[in-house]
Amino acid sequence: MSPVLKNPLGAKWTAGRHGKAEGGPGVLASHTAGLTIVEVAALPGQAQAMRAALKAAFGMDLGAGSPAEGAENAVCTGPGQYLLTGHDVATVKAAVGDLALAVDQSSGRVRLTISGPAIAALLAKTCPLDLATWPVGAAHASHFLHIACTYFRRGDAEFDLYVGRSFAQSVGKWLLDASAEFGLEIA
Amino acid sequence: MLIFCPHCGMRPSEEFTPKGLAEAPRPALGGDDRPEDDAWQDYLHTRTNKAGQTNEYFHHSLGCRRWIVVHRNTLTHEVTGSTMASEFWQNQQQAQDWEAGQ
Amino acid sequence: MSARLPQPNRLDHGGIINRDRPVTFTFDRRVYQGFEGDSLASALLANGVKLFGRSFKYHRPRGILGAGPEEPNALVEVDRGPADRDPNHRATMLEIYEGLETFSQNHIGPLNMDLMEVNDLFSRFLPAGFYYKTFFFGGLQAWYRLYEPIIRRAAGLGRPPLAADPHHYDKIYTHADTLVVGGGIAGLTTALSLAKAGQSVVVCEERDRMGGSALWQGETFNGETGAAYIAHMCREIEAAGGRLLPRTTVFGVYDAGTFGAVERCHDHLTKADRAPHTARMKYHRIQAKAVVYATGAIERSVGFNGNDRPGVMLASAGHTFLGKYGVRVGERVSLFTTHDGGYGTAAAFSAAGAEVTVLDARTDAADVSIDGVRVIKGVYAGQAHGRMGVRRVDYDGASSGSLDADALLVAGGWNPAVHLTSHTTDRRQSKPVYDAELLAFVPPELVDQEAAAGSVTGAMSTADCLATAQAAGKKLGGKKIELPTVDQALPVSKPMEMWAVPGAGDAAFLDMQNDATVKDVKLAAQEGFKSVEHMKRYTTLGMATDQGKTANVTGLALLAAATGRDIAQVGTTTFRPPYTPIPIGVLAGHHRQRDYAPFRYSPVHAWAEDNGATFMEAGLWMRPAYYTAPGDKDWLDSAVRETRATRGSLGITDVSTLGKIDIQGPDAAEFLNRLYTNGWKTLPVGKARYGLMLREDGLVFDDGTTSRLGENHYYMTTTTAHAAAVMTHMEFMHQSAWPDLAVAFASVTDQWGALALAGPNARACLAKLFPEVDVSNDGLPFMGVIETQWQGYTARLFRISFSGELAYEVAVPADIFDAFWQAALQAGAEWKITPYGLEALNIMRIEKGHVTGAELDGRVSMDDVGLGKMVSSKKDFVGRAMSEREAFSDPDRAKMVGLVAAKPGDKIIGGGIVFDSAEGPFDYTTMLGYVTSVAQYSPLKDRAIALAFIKNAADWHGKTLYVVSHVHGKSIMEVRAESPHFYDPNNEKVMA
Amino acid sequence: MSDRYGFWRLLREGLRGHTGWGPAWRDPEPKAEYDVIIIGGGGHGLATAYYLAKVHGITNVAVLEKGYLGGGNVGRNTTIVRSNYLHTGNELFYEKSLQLWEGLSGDLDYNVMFSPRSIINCFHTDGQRDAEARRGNQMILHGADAVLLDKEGVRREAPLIDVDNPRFPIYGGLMQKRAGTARHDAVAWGFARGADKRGVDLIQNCEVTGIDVEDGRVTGVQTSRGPIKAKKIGMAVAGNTSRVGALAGLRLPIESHVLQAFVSEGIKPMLHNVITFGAGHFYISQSDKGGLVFGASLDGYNTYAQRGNLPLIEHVMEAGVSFVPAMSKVRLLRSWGGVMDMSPDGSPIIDKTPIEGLYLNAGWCYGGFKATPGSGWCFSHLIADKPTHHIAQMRLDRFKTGRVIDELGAGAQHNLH
Ligand SMILES: Cc1cc2nc3c(=O)[nH]c(=O)nc-3n(C[C@H](O)[C@H](O)[C@H](O)COP(=O)(O)OP(=O)(O)OC[C@H]3O[C@@H](n4cnc5c(N)ncnc54)[C@H](O)[C@@H]3O)c2cc1C
Ligand SMILES: NC(=O)c1ccc[n+]([C@@H]2O[C@H](COP(=O)([O-])OP(=O)(O)OC[C@H]3O[C@@H](n4cnc5c(N)ncnc54)[C@H](O)[C@@H]3O)[C@@H](O)[C@H]2O)c1
Ligand SMILES: Cc1cc2nc3c(=O)[nH]c(=O)nc-3n(C[C@H](O)[C@H](O)[C@H](O)COP(=O)(O)O)c2cc1C
Ligand SMILES: [Zn+2]
Repeated sequence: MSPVLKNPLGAKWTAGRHGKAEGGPGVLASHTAGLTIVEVAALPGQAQAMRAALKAAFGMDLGAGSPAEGAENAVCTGPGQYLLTGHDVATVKAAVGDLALAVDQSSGRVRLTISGPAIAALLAKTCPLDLATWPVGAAHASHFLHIACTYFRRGDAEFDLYVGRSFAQSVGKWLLDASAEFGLEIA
Repeated sequence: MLIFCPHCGMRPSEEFTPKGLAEAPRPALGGDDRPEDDAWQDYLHTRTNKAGQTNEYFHHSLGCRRWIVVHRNTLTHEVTGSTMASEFWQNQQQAQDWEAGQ
Repeated sequence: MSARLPQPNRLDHGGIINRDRPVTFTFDRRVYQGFEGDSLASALLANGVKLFGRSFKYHRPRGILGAGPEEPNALVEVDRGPADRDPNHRATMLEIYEGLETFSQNHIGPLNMDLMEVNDLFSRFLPAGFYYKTFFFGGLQAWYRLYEPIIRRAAGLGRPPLAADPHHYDKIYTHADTLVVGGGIAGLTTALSLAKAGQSVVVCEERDRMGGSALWQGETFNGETGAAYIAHMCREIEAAGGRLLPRTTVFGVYDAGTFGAVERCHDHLTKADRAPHTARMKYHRIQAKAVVYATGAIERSVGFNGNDRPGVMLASAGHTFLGKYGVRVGERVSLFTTHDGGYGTAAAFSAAGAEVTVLDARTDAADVSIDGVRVIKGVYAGQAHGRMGVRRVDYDGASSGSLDADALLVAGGWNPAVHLTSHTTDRRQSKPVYDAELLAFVPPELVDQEAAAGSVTGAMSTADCLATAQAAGKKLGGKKIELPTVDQALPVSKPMEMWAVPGAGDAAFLDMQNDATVKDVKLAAQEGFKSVEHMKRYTTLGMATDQGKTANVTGLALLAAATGRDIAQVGTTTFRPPYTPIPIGVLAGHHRQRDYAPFRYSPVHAWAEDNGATFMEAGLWMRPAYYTAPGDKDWLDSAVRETRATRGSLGITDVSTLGKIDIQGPDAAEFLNRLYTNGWKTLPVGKARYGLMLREDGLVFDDGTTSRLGENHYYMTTTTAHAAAVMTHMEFMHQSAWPDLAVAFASVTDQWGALALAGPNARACLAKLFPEVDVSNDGLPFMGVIETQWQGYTARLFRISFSGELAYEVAVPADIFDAFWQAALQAGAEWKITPYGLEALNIMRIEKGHVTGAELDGRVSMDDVGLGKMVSSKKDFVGRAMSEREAFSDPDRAKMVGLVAAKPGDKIIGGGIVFDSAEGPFDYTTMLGYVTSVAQYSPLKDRAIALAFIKNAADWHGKTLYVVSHVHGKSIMEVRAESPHFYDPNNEKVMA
Repeated sequence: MSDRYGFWRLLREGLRGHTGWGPAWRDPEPKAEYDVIIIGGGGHGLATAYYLAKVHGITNVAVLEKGYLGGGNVGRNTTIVRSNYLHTGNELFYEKSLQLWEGLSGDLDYNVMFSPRSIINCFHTDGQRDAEARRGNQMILHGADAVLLDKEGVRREAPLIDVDNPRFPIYGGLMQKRAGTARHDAVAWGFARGADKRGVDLIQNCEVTGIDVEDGRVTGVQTSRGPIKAKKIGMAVAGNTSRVGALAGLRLPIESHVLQAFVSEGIKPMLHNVITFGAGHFYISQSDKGGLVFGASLDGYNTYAQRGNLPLIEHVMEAGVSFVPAMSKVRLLRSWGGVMDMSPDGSPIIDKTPIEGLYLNAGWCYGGFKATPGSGWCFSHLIADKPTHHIAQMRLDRFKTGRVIDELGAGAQHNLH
């Protein structure tokens, strides 16, 4: 028997329609439960070697390490620092060896995916960055209404948000508040 | 205000936490400097506190969490450069250039 | 639709209001009607209302001066109930809607019979700064109890709201290549030029629609009316990708291309018309690479007696009411002008059927003949009569006489709206510059990414304004665009220099709201307040809600004259944000009250909520303080019950909020050695150690345990309160001082849920949870660490104790922590496992003499808290140097001690002061120290105990002391001092 | 006719058109030499000159001000006056200052509108309550007054505060009843007029551009209006301390930071006390004119510009609306900044410098308005070679000895205080 994973987003985060009820939803949101997230951080001077190791082990091409060069499963949060999804910590540690720190953050970070026609209007309320200068595939560590948040742009109107688990309820509530005028559909 | 982070690029200042002027490096570990000597006092307390070009520590706390040293004009708030703190004291030339107000 | 009410001053044509849509509203409970598109001012003027309010100081009757944001007089309250009361609305900016209820402000009795008008009778005794010269007879108490309350009641304008604001507000991050401030013809022209060049452009216009002066001046553009031409431009700009934001005031200019703007979304709509879930206002934080200031110009009046009478208004205002709203503010109009511009307005009024007399101050003015307009040259308005509305105007100068008039329009010249161009003056090294030709301040030289366009530059004719707009576009990389041909152009000329007319004095007002007069400026100069900033502060000129938009320049010009200086020498006062007042709430946006800051929740928060926990805030976290069980009388009862259960059998508590940092790398031990005071190199894998961190200044920063999980792998815990600060400190030290250390670390606070099992049955319970792990005293000795699995997930077992009991902390991933917590409760049921909160923990840690934030308050040294022995002499570490300063070994330093109440039932007061006598004297020279933490009841001692810091602490062990708290009614409590380690001082329990 | 102010004089002048008011201060040309030069015509400089003349009879004094009198921080602060400090090093001094405030209008013959409308520092946890109780107790032991309010007490005193704040509920507050506000400009002008009347030369638009030092002692200054000699020079230049100190070759433990302040449109009385919100480091009071005057913490970066940026402004409004929800609809009228001389422990320095004859008055952080009379009093004593015990701990060398006076316990980081 495997234990029940606890929803970190709190009781208000329920599937279905929230806020404005008329018309199609402006924002769609979903939370990936049980996602495996590993944080890696290169030791000083080892960032390039670490990226090479990750490429060798998992085929991830992280380029020279700029935030724009990540991938959906390797989101850059800082120099030589990534959130990797889909691999467990032991596998990652084995891959990076002494080049980098690797810690499990599967419980520590919550990933929300948001999309929809009102996504730009929504992000304009919560994120200080300019979407016009933000290519698809780029990650930015910034804030969501003052809560530390790493964003990854999956598509034109689709973003992953990584936030600390203990903050997730506030993020959830504030996302509900901010998207009420557009209509929010939670999957 | 915008601050340039060498990793993240131009970012709004609310993502950063300022710490103060970066005028003197930390005295070496295990050195013989006494706490009342200039080395320690300059690191912790004493400041030239120039009006004009200064170097200042900022933490990109709501971003990549790097400490950076930002070259700023304290009369106009203009940011003219920034570097990772991890490189700043290593690169004495840059530190000196900035100190000289270039 | 309701019946149509008459609007006596409304023309049957002209303006851009919608005559098909009457709108009914009230002012001071009287019902009026205006049209869609009206401001409250235009609608009331249409109804013949002249009296709008009372001035601040003298309570003089006041009407409308301007037609826009510069309005100083007509401030009204919009009332939607006490919570939704909105004072100090400018009637000129308030758009009417069906059912709007408005009230005049700041009077006792009806507006037209304000009792406070007595102030006007005494005005001669209340000149600028009078309050500095009196009201201190009788000393402090007379001022505070007698004079000041009267002044405070009289001061202020509208009534304050009295409850939380029911509206919500949004903050929007808006980005653009170029921000254009001002949607007049100049701003729009530049915007079009830039948008056509492919730039992303945002145009912010403070008023209800784009167009500015073009909407009322009556000029035509390529044969189209102003309104039509503007509409046409707006479509083109939007087609080129530009954004137009009407009702949006750019209130401030900040560093690096950041601008603040407020968009008003609801105030012009009835409740039913407001889209659900939308914000009343939006605060746009605009980030733009370039900016165009196209803010126009604001007309000024002239100082003459009675220039504040209702019915005296700026010529541009009268013209706006006529041209934009189809309202004729008078039938017999006197128009006092200092330049040609006045004739345009005169012509418009005459065309609208008014009888107009122009009083032209210039003797040498060119002859202009306008049908039905009489011109008297070389004269000025000397006095306006009519308390509740102008009736007569005396003129003087080359000739003198008296005119019957129901409106007096004043064209005193224009002040370019340079406000925003000087918010960041230091970037340009210059304030606005005085142009002695134009008799106006114009923007200073702008930096590369800035341009100015239109009448803000000092350009006067529309053609010149368009040319400056074209040039601004060019400066910022715009495309050249076809400029329109302007017909029926208004006459323009430089004004004659006349700031105040001869004989202007007590009743010649400059700052109408604050009642600062021509005389006041002279008095300020006479009393030595010669700096323009002194004059402003002494007379309060320019300090009212309009910030002197119509008054400042005139004031400083008069100061220049009174002190024999040039206007340029006198200069302006400092322009400051906001450009016009904005609700405080809109800048707070979403972050208010409950949403002021995020909550951080432990993974078992919901469980605790369901099980009687009362929470206590700890930084952003909410932590259970105690759990109320049936029969508990109060919090102390609960805490004591929890303590007893733990000490007697088994307690469980949530420690998920502790900071946790994972540290990896070959230099990890060296890094810890530098961070902590004690040594780390010898710590074996599978062991934890308590560590103490200092700040660089040598005082205690934080404490916690760090475990060695692998050769190069450590797991650090910090206090809840300092978790973020410790992480930041480690990052700082690593990156700024020792970047070469081969170590990396990450916060894993949120990754792990953690609980502590404490009490004699803790081991048995742990064994049940982890049947396959050897948790015996040998298998998991004190300070031992085991990494294992629970239900397939990593679990870390730590044999550490904060409570002083045999105790373990177990960490598992937060996702399954709730399940693990439930399992622990089940496993512990046979020992009556009892959840305990911070209050019980507090009792236990005080009994044990463990310190927390109350002791580690940032002012204590290691020695002060008895941890001096934790210093390794073999190495250097953060804070070592500074802790060798002389004050650290001062024998007078207060050190930690335990206190025990003399009698059961006695309270010890946290924050109480420790003395060696119950009789006093109690003062700072006799105090020994102070109490930091109190357990109001210690089951161990059957009475209150406490931790305190006192001088010569060790000498007092076993002796009687007194805790005195003056702020608790001077309570004096006898206590006995002893070692702070009350409970199990030899650690037998934790090692058992 | 005496030139004293008062009701009857106002009446008389009113009747004759106010022609009889003379200048509040002269506009003298600088002399070649003075006994004492005070650099800085802010509150502290003017008060120092006033007490030098009044208490010590030293009247051959010039105050050199680079701009206009009172145009620095004394003219741009939130006017909170209190003596609610924890440490003896501060409390003795601030209590002395508060006592001077209580008689100041009469003493200066100028209504500085000191209004003891009380201050309440709200707290949010039991731990904070104990810390506030300790502070209150220590205040009383130093001769000040303090009252510990519970939640209901705060509600009674200030009904518009959201004591039930759902995020940071208020447990109570530490109240000092004798604390309050004063009219900032009047303080500067009152001291200026008082000093001028006693013979002090107040010289405006006179920037000190050099300090002459010979053999380790000062001999005079260079200014934008020429050189002026003096054997004693007192520096009271607040945010400009490092720059002026540098003229004498001093490097000082000061950083310059901006603090912003805000005033709302005038409204009828809504707040009586000065109140502070612990969770947001926010403070507010209502002026006699009806404006809400409020502020919070520093922007945090070093600057010499008297203006700040939006993130801090947003923070102030968030805290304000959370603390006093009704202020949401009140409109912000004006915002501005002042340059603070931040010391590493948040407490001031009034001391001699290593250069003989050069005296230092600095490190006021954002608390020096309340200090104005006390600072002038103590600094004048120091300059007159009669140092008082109130400033015994406000030493320049305390960062070397470790005898810091850290009210917040924040440690050696200038912008944290
Ligand atoms: C926004 C804000 C809010 C504050 N709130 C409070 C509060 O509520 N309570 C409180 O107690 N304190 C408060 N303070 C702090 C207080 O205002 C200052 O600590 C205090 O006014 C500083 O002393 P001062 O009056 O002498 O300084 P200032 O008034 O700044 O005087 C220094 C003078 O020196 C002059 N000067 C500088 N360099 C030279 C030179 N080279 N030559 C000649 N002259 C020179 C300057 O022009 C200036 O006039 C606040 C400060 C600010 C900015
Ligand atoms: N000096 C003169 O003689 C004079 C004076 C006034 C108007 N005019 C005429 O006005 C026209 C000039 O057009 P223009 O575009 O320069 O001025 P304008 O007055 O037509 O437009 C300026 C616009 O900027 C807006 N604005 C000002 N500050 C703002 C802010 N902070 N945020 C948002 N909006 C703001 C105003 O509401 C106004 O609508 C010409 O036709 C000219 O003849 C001339
Ligand atoms: C306590 C206090 C109250 C103030 N009230 C007002 C006010 O009612 N109206 C106003 O325009 N400015 C007011 N100000 C701000 C001043 O106009 C001015 O902005 C401030 O003193 C800083 O000066 P500066 O803006 O010239 O740099 C006030 C300032 C203080 C310190
Ligand atoms: Zn960064």
